[in-house]
Amino acid sequence: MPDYMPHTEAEVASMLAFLDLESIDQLFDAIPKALQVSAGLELPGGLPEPDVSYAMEGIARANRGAASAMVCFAGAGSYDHEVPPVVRSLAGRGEFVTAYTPYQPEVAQGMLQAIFEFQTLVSRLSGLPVANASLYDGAASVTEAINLAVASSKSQVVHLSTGVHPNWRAVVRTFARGTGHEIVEVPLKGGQSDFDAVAGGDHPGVIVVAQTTYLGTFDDVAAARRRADEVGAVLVVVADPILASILKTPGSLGADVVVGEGQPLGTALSFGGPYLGLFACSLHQVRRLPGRLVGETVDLEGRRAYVTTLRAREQDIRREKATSNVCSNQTLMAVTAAIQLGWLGTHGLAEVASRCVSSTRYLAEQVQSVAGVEALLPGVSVARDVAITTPIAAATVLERLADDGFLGGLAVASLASEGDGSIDPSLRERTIVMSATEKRTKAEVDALALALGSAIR
Amino acid sequence: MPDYMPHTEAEVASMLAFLDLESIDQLFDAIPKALQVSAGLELPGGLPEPDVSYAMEGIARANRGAASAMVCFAGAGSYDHEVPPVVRSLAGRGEFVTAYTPYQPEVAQGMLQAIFEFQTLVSRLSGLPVANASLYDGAASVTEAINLAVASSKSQVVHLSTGVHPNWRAVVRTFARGTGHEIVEVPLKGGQSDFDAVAGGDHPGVIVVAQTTYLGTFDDVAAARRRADEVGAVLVVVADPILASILKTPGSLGADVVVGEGQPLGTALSFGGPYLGLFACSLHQVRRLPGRLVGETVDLEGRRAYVTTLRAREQDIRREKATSNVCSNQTLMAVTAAIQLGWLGTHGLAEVASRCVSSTRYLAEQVQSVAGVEALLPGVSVARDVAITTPIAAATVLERLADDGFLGGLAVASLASEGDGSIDPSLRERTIVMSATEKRTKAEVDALALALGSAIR
Amino acid sequence: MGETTAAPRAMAAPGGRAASTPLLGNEREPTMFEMSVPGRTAYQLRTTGIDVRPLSELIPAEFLADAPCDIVEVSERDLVAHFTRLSHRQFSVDLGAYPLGSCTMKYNPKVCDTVAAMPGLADVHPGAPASLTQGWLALMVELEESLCEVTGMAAATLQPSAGAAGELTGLLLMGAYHEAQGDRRRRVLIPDSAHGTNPASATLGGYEVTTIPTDHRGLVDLEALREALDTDVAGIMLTNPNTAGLFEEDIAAIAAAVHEIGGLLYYDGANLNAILGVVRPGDMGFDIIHMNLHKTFATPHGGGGPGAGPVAVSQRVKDFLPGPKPALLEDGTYGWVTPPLSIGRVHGWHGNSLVLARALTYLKVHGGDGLRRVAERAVLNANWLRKRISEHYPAAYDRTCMHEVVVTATALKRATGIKAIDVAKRLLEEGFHSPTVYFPLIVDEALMFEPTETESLQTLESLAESLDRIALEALSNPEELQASPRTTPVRRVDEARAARVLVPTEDARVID
Amino acid sequence: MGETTAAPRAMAAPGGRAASTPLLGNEREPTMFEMSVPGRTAYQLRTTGIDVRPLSELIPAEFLADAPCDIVEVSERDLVAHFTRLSHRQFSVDLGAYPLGSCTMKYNPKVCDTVAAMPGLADVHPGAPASLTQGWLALMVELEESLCEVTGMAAATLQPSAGAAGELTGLLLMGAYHEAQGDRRRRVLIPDSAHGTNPASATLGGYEVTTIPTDHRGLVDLEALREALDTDVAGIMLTNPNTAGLFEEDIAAIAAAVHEIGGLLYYDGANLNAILGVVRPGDMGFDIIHMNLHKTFATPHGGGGPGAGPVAVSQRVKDFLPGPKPALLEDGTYGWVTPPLSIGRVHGWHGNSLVLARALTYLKVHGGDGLRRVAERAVLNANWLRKRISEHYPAAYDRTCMHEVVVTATALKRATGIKAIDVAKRLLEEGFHSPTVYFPLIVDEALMFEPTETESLQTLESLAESLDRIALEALSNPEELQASPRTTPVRRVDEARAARVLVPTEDARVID
Ligand SMILES: Cc1ncc(COP(=O)(O)O)c(C=O)c1O
Ligand SMILES: Cc1ncc(COP(=O)(O)O)c(C=O)c1O
Repeated sequence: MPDYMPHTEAEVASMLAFLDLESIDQLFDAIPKALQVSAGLELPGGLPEPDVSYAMEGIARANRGAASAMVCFAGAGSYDHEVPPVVRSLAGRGEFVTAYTPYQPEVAQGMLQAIFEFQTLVSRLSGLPVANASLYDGAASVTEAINLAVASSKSQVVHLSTGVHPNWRAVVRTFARGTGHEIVEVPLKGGQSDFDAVAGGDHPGVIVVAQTTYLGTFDDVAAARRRADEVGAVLVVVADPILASILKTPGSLGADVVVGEGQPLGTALSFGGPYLGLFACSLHQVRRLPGRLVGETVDLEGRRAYVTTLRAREQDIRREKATSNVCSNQTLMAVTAAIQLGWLGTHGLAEVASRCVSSTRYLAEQVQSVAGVEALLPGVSVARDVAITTPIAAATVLERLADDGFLGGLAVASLASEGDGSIDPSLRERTIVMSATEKRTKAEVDALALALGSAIR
Repeated sequence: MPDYMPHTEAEVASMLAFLDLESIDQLFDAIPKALQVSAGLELPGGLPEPDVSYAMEGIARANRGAASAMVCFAGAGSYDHEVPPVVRSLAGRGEFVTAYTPYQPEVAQGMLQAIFEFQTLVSRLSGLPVANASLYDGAASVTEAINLAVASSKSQVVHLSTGVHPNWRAVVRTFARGTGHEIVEVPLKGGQSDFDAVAGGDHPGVIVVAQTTYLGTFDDVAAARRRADEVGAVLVVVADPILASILKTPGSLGADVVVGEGQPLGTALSFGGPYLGLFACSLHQVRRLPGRLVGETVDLEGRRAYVTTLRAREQDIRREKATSNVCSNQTLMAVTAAIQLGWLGTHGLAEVASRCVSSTRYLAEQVQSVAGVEALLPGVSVARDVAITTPIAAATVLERLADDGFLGGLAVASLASEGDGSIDPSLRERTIVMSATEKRTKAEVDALALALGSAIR
Repeated sequence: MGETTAAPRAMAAPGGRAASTPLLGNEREPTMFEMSVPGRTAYQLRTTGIDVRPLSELIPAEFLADAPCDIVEVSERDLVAHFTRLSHRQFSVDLGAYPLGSCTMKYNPKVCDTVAAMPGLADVHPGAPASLTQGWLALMVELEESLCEVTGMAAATLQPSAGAAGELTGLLLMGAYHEAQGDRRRRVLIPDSAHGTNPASATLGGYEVTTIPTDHRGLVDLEALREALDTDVAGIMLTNPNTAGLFEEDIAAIAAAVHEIGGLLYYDGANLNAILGVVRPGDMGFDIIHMNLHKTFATPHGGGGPGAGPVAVSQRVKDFLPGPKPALLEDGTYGWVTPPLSIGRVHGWHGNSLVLARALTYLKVHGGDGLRRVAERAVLNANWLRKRISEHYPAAYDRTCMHEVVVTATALKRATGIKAIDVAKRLLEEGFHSPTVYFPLIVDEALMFEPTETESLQTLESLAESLDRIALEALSNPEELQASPRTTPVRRVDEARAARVLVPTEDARVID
Repeated sequence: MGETTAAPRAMAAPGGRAASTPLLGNEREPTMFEMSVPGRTAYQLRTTGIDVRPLSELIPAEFLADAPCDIVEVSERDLVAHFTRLSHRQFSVDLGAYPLGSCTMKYNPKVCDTVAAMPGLADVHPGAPASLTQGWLALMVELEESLCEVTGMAAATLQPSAGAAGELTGLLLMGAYHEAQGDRRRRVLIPDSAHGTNPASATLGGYEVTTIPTDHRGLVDLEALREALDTDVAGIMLTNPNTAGLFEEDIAAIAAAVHEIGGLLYYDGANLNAILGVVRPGDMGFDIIHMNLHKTFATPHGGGGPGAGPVAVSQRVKDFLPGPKPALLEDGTYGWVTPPLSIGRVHGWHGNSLVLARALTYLKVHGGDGLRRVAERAVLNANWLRKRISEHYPAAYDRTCMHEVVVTATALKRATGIKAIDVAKRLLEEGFHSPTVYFPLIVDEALMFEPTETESLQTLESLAESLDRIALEALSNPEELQASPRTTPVRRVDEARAARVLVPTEDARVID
């Protein structure tokens, strides 16, 4: 079978001879025979590349719901944005794709500078002076932010707004099994965090809110800051990187740490990964920063150069005392984000953000004009998602919309489990969260509204 | 409207000021006002890239016959070969794609070396010591070969075998309007050039035969060489670059010039272009070689280097006395071919060639087992195409096969005009030439034969 | 005339100037921000027919910024030139050998790029109902099953994004397992040769770390291990072959000892490449394992990530796996199922899906036999290199190694003053990426070479010749050598300054 | 021990060694053939289920080779490394400004790559029946119509593969036109400033060339032209703006004069970029025109090609156009139609179709307005540069230029010995591709700059500063300057030797 190894049989023989070995199996003599695989792995035999390509195409075709095949109104953190050929082509260059972590800066200035530019962009969008080179995804970023904040505040009690995506909260809870943090979920009221509802317990060391919630409402970061000041907590804000263009920056509103999901910055929907964890913080937290950080310096001829810095925080140096265990991150997505933001620029990003809000408002109006469909939170402004209720189960509605060629949104019940503080339990099964990005046309929105009319019957 | 120009309005203004101009229109003052476009071009307004992408996708979808959508048995010079992602990815690198002709060798060693490698590969496959950097396509190569051969033999009479693709012969005839060459077409008999049929006229200065004809037969190059020797003609051989791997090289059989269509070497079917004209010749013809030639040399430090050479043949230096007018050629396809041949290697190319012959033989057997379908030339060996006759018009058969998802081949009547010497006039309308490349499976061939059974009814 | 009304002098950096591409020169590449010009744009968006309303009508005033956030303003042409030039300032597997130990920088097949770009895979929303994502679910189930067969485990999760995430997941699984036995154990044993992620993950998993020393063989010190074991030990984290590139021959004894006190064995799969199809962690007695698909399964590392760190477990740990998990349901369709005692989600969605698709492609091309060939050739290459360079660069442990070899430059340093880092830097000039240096920590002046199976004998020989040359140069001309690299876009960089005067963004710039 | 049984010494070149990428070094890159190892392979083919029979059963013995033709044997990994490294040794628009006069090296939008790769376009067999290729036919008809509107012509053919092919096609059309009038004319007039393809094409078209001199303005010498005109003149070939970058102001008079003797005007469209949407060749009186889509319409040049050279003609030449031509038929479908008096095919199929698809994409993005903006900014850039560099590099003709400017280094040469070629080579070190040198032939020490509209003011200023620096260096240190380029992978190459000792293939190698 063909594969990617260059060795001819003659070469294998000559190499074995050089090693004074008779057979290749002897290389594995240190491995107890009893443990060795005797009859070969029970896997199908290797297939030539073209056969595998056809097989993978078959798998891809079985995904009816691809946004390229359906009109996508699903959002809630993962969005169907324009990613132009120029961004895909640059981010796909082999030098970026097949490099390792920049351990030898002399031959890694390309990646290092690209990451430095990414850090700058994230810093500007978050309103905080330091951003790292990425973490796995939004969920990982909020988890790490909580760890940092706990380390800084010395209290393990975390007030976590349920405006944060339910999956991320689930991740936070999972990792709290190890750290022992006490995660208290803050319910929403009118689409904003209701801190009074959790006022009874221990004072939190950390407060986490989403600037715009997964249900599409604006939370009040300034109020969260006041709350944090009252109780002496560190404030972590989850922000959407697109809306960051037009909203007051979390940094300016007093966030200590800003995190977010960077997928909207040039990464495809990708069935959830690889995505891009954004992480920014203030200067005095920098020695607790999780993950890699690129800094500017000079080479021995005084030329500007970039290098990973403050490495003493990291696991390979600090080991069990490291601020985080992260090693591989999502650098390629970070570079993609830098390229995408370069392509969008100040004006393009603002235009995309404005369109998202404006088109989602139009979407909200159109679908709410369908008899039987209501806003989950009537009268509350929508950011880039809108939550609506339907007279029948949301899941059924979505299946019917799919038959008409629409990915109509996400059923909140598929995200938030029973009793989730973000939503009125009686409406959970009948709520859909939907979004219109800058790509959605009037014709598509209007057609969705029409289809929705039939789907809820 | 967005476009690719960087100028801000302020910059345009400052540049105009620097030029002491008030308006940009003044730049065009040398152009008589009466001639200038007054009301703008009558073209639609510019559209943003994504709109245009959607429009082009719509156009692409309207091509029902894409080989990715239909099973392709069409050949006759353009073939559906495997082009792996690795070849597409390397050949698509921006440095290759967006370079100009290598005028400054110091910064063009990449292209120059790739072309040198291409020339070496073509030379090896043709069995001749010199190959150029490409011409437009097979038709252009045979046209240029005739020009070279006429210049060398000093006789303008050209005996052109009708085994050569009819379109190429049409091109040769068109350009002979300018050069005044007398093109005499040599009919086929039993799939081979019948020189006796044209023996009456003037002795030719040039003989052109196809090693394998467009109808899929083997012509006899050695016989053509003997003929050429008898009359003192220069022998031009059209060769298939895939079969070149397993057939005696035209050079070893006595060809003076070898030309061919390089599309099978890594270029997609591409609706006919850009393709790749292959051109090789003997050393004593090199000063008549059309197109560019890369040669090896050294730089001033003695390092091996490549450069375009013998430029005095070329139009930019020799002007009206140049051997050819060609300037831009098909370099990117030549580089692609070098990469594709590198990927195939000696064994892969032989495997592809063997499969093409073997699978086309299987195809021939299967379709000829359908009652009513006959070989055009029973008992004659098939190379990589096979010509069959059907009881009803070939065009009708192909339309019906298309409805079943097959591009069943090409109707000879769509290529060869009435009275063409390559085919019995009574069979022309009922002949299909078809081919199975290394990609075609047994299941596909068997299904085609089945569909053919219904299609001819 | 040129100089009178001349051009605006205080200009942005010229995007069309290519002096930073090493093809033309080694000047510095300006940042995007330096190239930025107010009002310049590149973006083009679809025509939608939906009017954009004034933001003040849509967004409460207290949330709305006064003006769009200033990020950068460049043309598409300059964007392309900038990032193409940056790519020319970056080494990668696509350019040449990358024998970076512990990183398994093998050739990344281009076919996987094509697969990962298939719209039917790349354009799928992770929250779409299962009925619309049957392909993805099938892919994931097939990959889980294949990875279980390769590792000899019972079940797997694909959620962890990288090896470290896999480790932490594994440690939480360990905790959940013990808890389900009514047991709360506080310590995890980790060899001193382990990668830093292991102890870091253990801490995050809520454990104290006990370090186990390495013996003279380069293997776990069995006696020390036995001494450290008690019923407060939740388990041990091992990589096998270990980071010295040696197979832990006593693995059966280690497993027995750890299991005896009720502990679990965690397998750090970073070095799995060495043993594919030869021996399986499950058969060695491991209970939990992560794989680094970005090493063993050839998914490209992207300059730092993304990776994927699936975790596979033995029967007894299965029920604790993260969920929801993809599964073939009884009705013949695929769906999501959460294991009964699941620790919960460890990823915002389902894992680094497109990386998983690449890995499955690689797996299918190789099949069972091919994977074994991978291990054989990886180990053959490493041993050939080990012996070939042993004159100047003796292996830290002189025995058959697995897929990588750790050599030491102590003798060289003693004789010439040339350190491992100098060899590493000088090697760049020879056309090779440096090996991993100063890891594992237990070897002085360590140089860790992992040639990988996709490098040819000719490449290995050439690497060896370069290393020989460097050793001779160390004797003849150590100063020159210490000045290396001299042919790269920048020379050695001032790392201390980077940490002292922190410039993490353009806005913090103090230089030039 | 390493050296005793050591490796096979007479080895192929190491594919994994990257010393030729300018990132690491400037060693030479071995050829694929030098890396070749017997038995090594990369290819993988689809499983077909059809047995391959012995070739001797299929192919008559007299045609069959004894063994497969030896081409090359490398691994996929080495193939990738080799061509990636070669790409690093190649300048391109993607890297930086390429002000190569007459070549219109503008930015090539990446969206066009995506379009050209669409399976529905790229995977279509050119001989498929029209019913299966309606998209392609529609695309071609739309492109023909758009190009006619841009140029002011009545009809077009898309068949010619490049400018030169368009020229020859145009000349055959000219001949066919005259023949149809019962006229056989033998001469074609061509200015001395013309590109070499013009006279070469004229010869191949069966014509004798009469060269028309350029006057002091840099324009066609009207008097000389009038003198050359008689009824043996089939027509004139002009480019306007001409190769000196100047608009032929007398075009109306020229057209009248040529038409008066019954001749036709041929327009070499290489310089069309300057006048898009400003003035149309048809309105100037031209009868036949080719366009270089690989210049004006931004299709990438591919390191030498492919291009596309559509020819458009006025009403009276229409019927002679090559065929078959794409057309909208009466039944509302698209099909192929051959013009009544067609000269026949000039391409094996329908032209460089995928290049045409790129050009239509570019056209649609720009629209009519956008094309005019292209011309405006191209001309603005050229004039700005002309004035900005005029101190050291005066324009050959001191007036407003169009999209490019020809300057002369005669004064510089006189003062310093530095020639145009030295400036060109030295400019590479500054991070810019050289301008076209020694063309047009009528200007001594010509340097022809075509900055194109996608370069920014900042890039132009930086280019100008580099040129200033070079001029000063010419005075202060001419020897150093003549030694340039010094930072490139190779220095100046021995062109004479290349021609003297011809090594056109690996098999003819005499060096090293
Ligand atoms: C031995 C070992 N363990 C763990 C890791 C961490 O893996 P990741 O970078 O995927 O988080 C690495 C990575 O280099 C490693 O080499
Ligand atoms: C003025 C002029 N005419 C004709 C041509 C020939 O065009 P092509 O290279 O497309 O054959 C060129 C190409 O550089 C040119 O500059």
